[in-house]
Amino acid sequence: MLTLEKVDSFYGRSHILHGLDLAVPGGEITAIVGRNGTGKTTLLKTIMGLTDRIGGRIVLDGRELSAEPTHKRARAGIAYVPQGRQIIPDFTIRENIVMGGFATTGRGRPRSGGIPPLVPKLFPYLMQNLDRPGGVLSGGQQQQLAIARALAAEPSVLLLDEPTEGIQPNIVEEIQNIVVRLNAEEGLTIVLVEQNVAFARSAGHHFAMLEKGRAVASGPIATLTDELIHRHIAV
Amino acid sequence: MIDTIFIGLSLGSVLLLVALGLAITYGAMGVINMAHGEMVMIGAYTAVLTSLYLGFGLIAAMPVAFLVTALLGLAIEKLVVRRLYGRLLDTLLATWGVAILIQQAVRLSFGLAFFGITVAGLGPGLQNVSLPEWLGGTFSLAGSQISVYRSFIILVSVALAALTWGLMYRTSFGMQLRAIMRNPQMAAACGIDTARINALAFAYGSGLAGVAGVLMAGFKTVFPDMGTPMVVDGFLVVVMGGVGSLIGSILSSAILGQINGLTAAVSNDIIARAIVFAVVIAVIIWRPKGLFSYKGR
Amino acid sequence: MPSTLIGADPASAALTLDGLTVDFAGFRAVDTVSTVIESGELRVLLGANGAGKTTLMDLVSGKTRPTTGRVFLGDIEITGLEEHRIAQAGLGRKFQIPSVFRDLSVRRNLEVASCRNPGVFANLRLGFSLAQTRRVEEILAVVGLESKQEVEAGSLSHGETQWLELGMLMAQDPKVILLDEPTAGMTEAETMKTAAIIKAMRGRHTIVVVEHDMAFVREIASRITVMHLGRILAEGPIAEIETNPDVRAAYLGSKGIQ
Amino acid sequence: MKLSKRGLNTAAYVVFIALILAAPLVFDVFWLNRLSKYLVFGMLGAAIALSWGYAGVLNLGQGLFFGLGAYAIAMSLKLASATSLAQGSDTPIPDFMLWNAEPGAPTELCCITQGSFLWIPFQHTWFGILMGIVLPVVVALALGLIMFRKRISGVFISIITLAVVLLVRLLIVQAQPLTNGFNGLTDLGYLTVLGLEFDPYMPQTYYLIAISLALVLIGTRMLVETRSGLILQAIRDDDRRARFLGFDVPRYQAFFFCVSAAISGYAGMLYVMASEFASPTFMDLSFSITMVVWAAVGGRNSVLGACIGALLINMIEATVSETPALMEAWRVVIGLAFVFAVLFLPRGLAGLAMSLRDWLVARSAAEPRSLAEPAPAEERS
Amino acid sequence: GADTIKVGVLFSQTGGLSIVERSLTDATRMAIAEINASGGVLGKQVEAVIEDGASDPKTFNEKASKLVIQDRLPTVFACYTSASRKAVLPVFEKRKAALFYPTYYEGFECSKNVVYTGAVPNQQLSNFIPWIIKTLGKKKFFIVGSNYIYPREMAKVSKILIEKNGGEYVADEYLELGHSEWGSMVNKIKSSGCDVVLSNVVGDSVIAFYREFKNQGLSHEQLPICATVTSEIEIAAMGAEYAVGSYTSFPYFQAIDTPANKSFVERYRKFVNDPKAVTHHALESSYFQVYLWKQAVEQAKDTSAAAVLAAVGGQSFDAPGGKVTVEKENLHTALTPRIAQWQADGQGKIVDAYPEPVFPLPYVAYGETQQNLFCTPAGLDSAKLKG
Ligand SMILES: Nc1ncnc2c1ncn2[C@@H]1O[C@H](COP(=O)(O)OP(=O)(O)OP(=O)(O)O)[C@@H](O)[C@H]1O
Ligand SMILES: Nc1ncnc2c1ncn2[C@@H]1O[C@H](COP(=O)(O)OP(=O)(O)OP(=O)(O)O)[C@@H](O)[C@H]1O
Ligand SMILES: [Mg+2]
Ligand SMILES: [Mg+2]
Repeated sequence: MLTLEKVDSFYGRSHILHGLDLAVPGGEITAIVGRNGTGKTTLLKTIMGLTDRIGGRIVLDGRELSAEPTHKRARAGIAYVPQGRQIIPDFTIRENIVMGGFATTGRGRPRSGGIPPLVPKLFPYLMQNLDRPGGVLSGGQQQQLAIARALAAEPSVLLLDEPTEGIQPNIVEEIQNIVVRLNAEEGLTIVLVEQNVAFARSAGHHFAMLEKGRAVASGPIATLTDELIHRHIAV
Repeated sequence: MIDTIFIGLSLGSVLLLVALGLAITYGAMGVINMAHGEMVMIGAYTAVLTSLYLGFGLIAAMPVAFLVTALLGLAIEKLVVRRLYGRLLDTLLATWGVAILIQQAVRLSFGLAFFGITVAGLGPGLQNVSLPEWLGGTFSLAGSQISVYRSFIILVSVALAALTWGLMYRTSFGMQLRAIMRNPQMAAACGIDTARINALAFAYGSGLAGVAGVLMAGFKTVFPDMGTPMVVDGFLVVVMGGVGSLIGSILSSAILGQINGLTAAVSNDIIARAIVFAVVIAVIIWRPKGLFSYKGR
Repeated sequence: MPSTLIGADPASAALTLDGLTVDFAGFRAVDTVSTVIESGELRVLLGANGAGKTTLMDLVSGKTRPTTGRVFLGDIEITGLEEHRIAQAGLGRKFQIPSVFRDLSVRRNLEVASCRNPGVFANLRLGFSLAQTRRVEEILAVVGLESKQEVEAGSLSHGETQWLELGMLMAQDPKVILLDEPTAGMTEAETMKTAAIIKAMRGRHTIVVVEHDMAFVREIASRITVMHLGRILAEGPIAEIETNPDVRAAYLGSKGIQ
Repeated sequence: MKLSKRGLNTAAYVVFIALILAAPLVFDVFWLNRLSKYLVFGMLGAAIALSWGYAGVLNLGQGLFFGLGAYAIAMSLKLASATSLAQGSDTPIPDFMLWNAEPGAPTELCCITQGSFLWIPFQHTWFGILMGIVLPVVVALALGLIMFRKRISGVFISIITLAVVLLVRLLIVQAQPLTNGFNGLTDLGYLTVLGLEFDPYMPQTYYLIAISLALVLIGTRMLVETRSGLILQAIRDDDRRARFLGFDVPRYQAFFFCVSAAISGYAGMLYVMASEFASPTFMDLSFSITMVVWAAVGGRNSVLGACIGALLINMIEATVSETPALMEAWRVVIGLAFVFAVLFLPRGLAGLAMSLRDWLVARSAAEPRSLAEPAPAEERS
Repeated sequence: GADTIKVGVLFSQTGGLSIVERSLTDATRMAIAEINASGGVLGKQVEAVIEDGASDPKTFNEKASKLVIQDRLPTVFACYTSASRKAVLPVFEKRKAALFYPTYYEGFECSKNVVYTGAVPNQQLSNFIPWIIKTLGKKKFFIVGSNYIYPREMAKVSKILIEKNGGEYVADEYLELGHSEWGSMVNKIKSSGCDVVLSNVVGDSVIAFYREFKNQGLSHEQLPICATVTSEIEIAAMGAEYAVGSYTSFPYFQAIDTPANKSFVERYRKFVNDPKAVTHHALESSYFQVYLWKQAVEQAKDTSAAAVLAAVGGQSFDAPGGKVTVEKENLHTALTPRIAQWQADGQGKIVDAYPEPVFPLPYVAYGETQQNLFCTPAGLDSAKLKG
């Protein structure tokens, strides 16, 4: 269970999130929707501690994280797949994945060096090309790599920021399947930022809708009505 | 001929000594540390002081100098550099201020002179360290007299370069550092303690400068301003080699060393230095990212 | 004119690609691509990730030099010219990652783009003409950034940045415009707004759009070119492409163009 | 009263220019001379703001242009000095050339030392003045076109310019028969224009420098307000975008690089007039970095700010270094000041001033409007 | 106040040259303190206004104008390097103030506003070169120096003297000022076939030079370095073992074995509160030139620059190193050339000394002789330069 209470977030002097409340139930998928620039990415970054300054409380399973630096949050079990993937182009695929494993440091698990068991299962292509540099992969493959890297952290919560942005349609399907499987089969808690409302509806259990840095609606996914979408997402 | 090549090699190794630390702090961390030369100077003074007060020789002074400068580097990182990551040119200016401070601190014997207390070995004067017997003199190789000390420096710099390479590419520390250098935010999100790794890397780079300082003390004068010209040469080497490329730094210091040595032999040192500058300028213009560089899209 | 493309009407061709090819250290990212885009046409370029769409735009706009092949803008050959010369010849481009002048205000961005004269000395004067100012205002209205005109472009959201960049292209007013994923990361509604903007530009400009968003494609497209592994896989009207089995296998997946 | 940003900016310029023009009413000869040197440094600050703040080009070799300007005019003034006339030859010969001459060389500028013929045109003072601007501009143009065409940017420009200035310095010191090497050009005559003699301690020299600075400030400011200036800033933000809009980016960058060089060269000339010598130390790395620090402290994005930064730092430096208690420690003070300025004033003093300005503007705008319109109608969908 | 006489003191307190220049300030201050202790000048106490030249000619120029114009001081004791002297010269000449300059320098200057109390080339070389050739029996010179006027002029004068005495020079090489990488140069010396090195290297470069020299296996026994600039300061800094057996020519050495000098060294060490402090030529000049000024003021009964400059010519003083006299004709100082061989304790053993002070000839390179002076009270006679 991840909760945000009255969270404010800033880049420099720009105030992006305003008193945001959010509850992310464990083991389920919570979809974050909202139009461009309302602060969805900022919300995930705030959870990771990557914005310049925040106010309010962020609590993961009873542990207060709002004052912790980013790496401690990662080590507490939150993994992040950023918008635009941000894999490291001159690291090999293996190194990119192993890099995610540093989050397991200090959790009493083996100081990782290997590849998490889920990766061969979900991403056979990556396994066959472990020593190629990440930079040569196509967008879809990079997205898979970013997810694999996040899995290497053995997280309990996975933050996914528009995992299908800029991906060709047939790969989009593949990635959507993976997201659903991760939740269904591995029981991962997922926070999914998604522009594609259809996918948000089909995959999510809950939703939260942002507008101008505030949560304007939230609840079970069934309550994400067309009317709501029309009101807040239409231009 | 052998001795000319040897001199070139030796000049290159001296360049490399300074450039190695910079290759870490600048190449890997994106900090233009103008105080790097002052770290060399502190290392040299450590050699002076340890021999004066503890009777240490040059070899024993090396680990001490490494520690001292690494700690100083740590302090600088925590107080100044930490606030400037990502502001490359600002790091240049701020560390230049730090360099002035350190120089003046040594000149004023850490400010004690202000209160009339002097520390022998510090202060504005010139200092020196004597070489142990076995490092002085020469041996002959293919008919040429080769300086033992210069050979020693070549060995040490090669060893340090190998050590640094191993650290960067064969340890988890190195991997974390390289991850930070490519994408600090993502590195943090992957659980890497960026603040700690950065501080350690900065300390390590500074520590290398300290060791370089001890070696310099063996054949140069030790005084508060000694570091300033070195840092410039160091930057030229690192930039010419390609930012972030250890191999590049090694290669470019070797090239510049040989160019310097050969030109000095056929004409003179001043022309040699001019040509070194010209070569660096030409290389950067020809390959703006340096000899070796990671090619992004 | 390119000999291989007999049949194309030189008067109406706005952009002609003739056997464009580029190798990156042995890797052929774009492989003998030839096509003619008619003046005033809106052409959609589809293709899997890594198919070479962005690279093709790089070749046309001068960012990358082709290994072989030629590019004509109208009837002027622009192959291998420097970027700014190509731009002066009448080609505008939007990048996959939106790029605007982040420290300048929105309005300033548009003003810069509307400086028709490329020379330093010709631009050594203060202020802008009335016509320019009016045009800038018009564009601000079209892209819906009037209320943000004094805001620094760097603090716009992703979508707004995309719109600003479109606005800059309008201000630049080139004959041919290349748009690389103009709706990436937009909501449906925003995407539709973008589609409206692009439709408004149609006719005045010849436009080539790369997109993955099929709803958007359906909204705007008439003629589609599909690339695969650097080559043109298919080209034709939307209905034809949709049913092309090769395209479905290589790119579209089960849903087709929704 | 309703304030506008533009109005306040203009006011700042007016006040500053009025102050420097009024300075002779308050200061004595010595302080005027000292101030005139600092005004020259202020000019350098403005030149750096132009290239660094507006063009995004951090030149660590600005001293090169300053030095070239200084040497050009110093050559003319050297030939105009009494000693040069008294070297036992009909035409003036710099005294140092005599002792650098090969035995038996004729005492003529044409051939007394290797390359001494280069001095011949400098017998005309106007030529020296002209070269003081032309030389820096030509060097900047060549260097700029090469660098910018190769799309070199950021720290690589800094390193190249740094290497160039060190290279030129080395050559100037090496070419001792031509330049008097390390000692520089000293023992100069006064510049005389239309019968007006510019003794560094006379008010006319101060006015020449102060007015020059005022013109440079106004000129630079106007320049960055032009379309070209705007395009330059656009290039700084995103040169690729600018290129695809059709602008010939290297030309723009080179043009402003040259303007910055011209200002620095001019400053170099004025400095020679105020201090009566030219020295290769003008091309020391530390001097070039110091200039950049002035601009950083003053505000790299503001022409006036950078200028004031230079003035202020030099004033402080003079005062602190002349305080007996701080005689030895003054560098510590300066070093600390730099560090703090970079850490805590990233936009420099000008940044502070601008925040103040914006606050004033906002306040003066808020008052009347809040009565007229109940809510700011900025909501939009 | 009015009951003190103020004089300016301008050396570098900070920056690279402060290493040497601070000792010059100290010597100046010590002389002033001694004068004050024994009653001052014209019954008034002398007060030093000290400024910092910061090792930068620009700063020297600015501070000189402060001292001369702002503080209206008629006399300033100032400058170590020629570059800084050149930078302050216009201030003194155009404002008619007096500059006392304590350093050995290259000559070629004949200012009416400067009293030169250091050696000029003829006072360092005219006995040195013949002595090297005749007494040491070395004939093939490798001349090496820092790249600026002083070493180049020393080289020029040396070459004349070498030829005259039947030696030859095999090379004439320069290095940047402050250069500390001697690998190539020493290698060159090794393979040049010379049998003596004449060093005009200055500053901290000297130390690196001597060290490299020994590290590359050269010894002063076979191939001595004979230097014109290496003083006690540099010897102490490099570690005496690197210099043992090499030679330097200077008018003053700390080792001069006279009671006057012993007491001087003693007093200096006490004054700076450093029992190991060394004294050297420029330091001694900095010290005695204050006395020369005092005598001039007392003779003229006037502290103005004009009076001092008029009266200082002809003044003699028993300096720690022996008698010195300011020559009326050119305001340079007659000094006694000495040659010392460096010993393991860091001190020079005086191996040769001129029987009497030698007349200073700033234009000796042009054939200036005591009978045919170029620099006269009327100014430089440039017609002679040409011939
Ligand atoms: N580094 C930054 N500095 C200042 N403002 C920023 C920064 N990054 C984002 N913003 C602003 O914060 C707001 C929210 O941005 P954010 O990226 O969180 O939006 P988003 O909902 O993820 O949009 P999108 O769907 O386009 O990804 C936007 O107005 C944006 O301009
Ligand atoms: N400079 C380069 N060096 C090497 N390979 C390159 C370079 N530029 C592009 N490529 C390769 O060319 C191929 C085509 O890339 P391109 O960016 O054009 O694809 P795209 O069709 O735009 O894909 P996307 O839809 O993901 O944007 C890719 O495999 C890419 O890795
Ligand atoms: Mg987002
Ligand atoms: Mg693309």
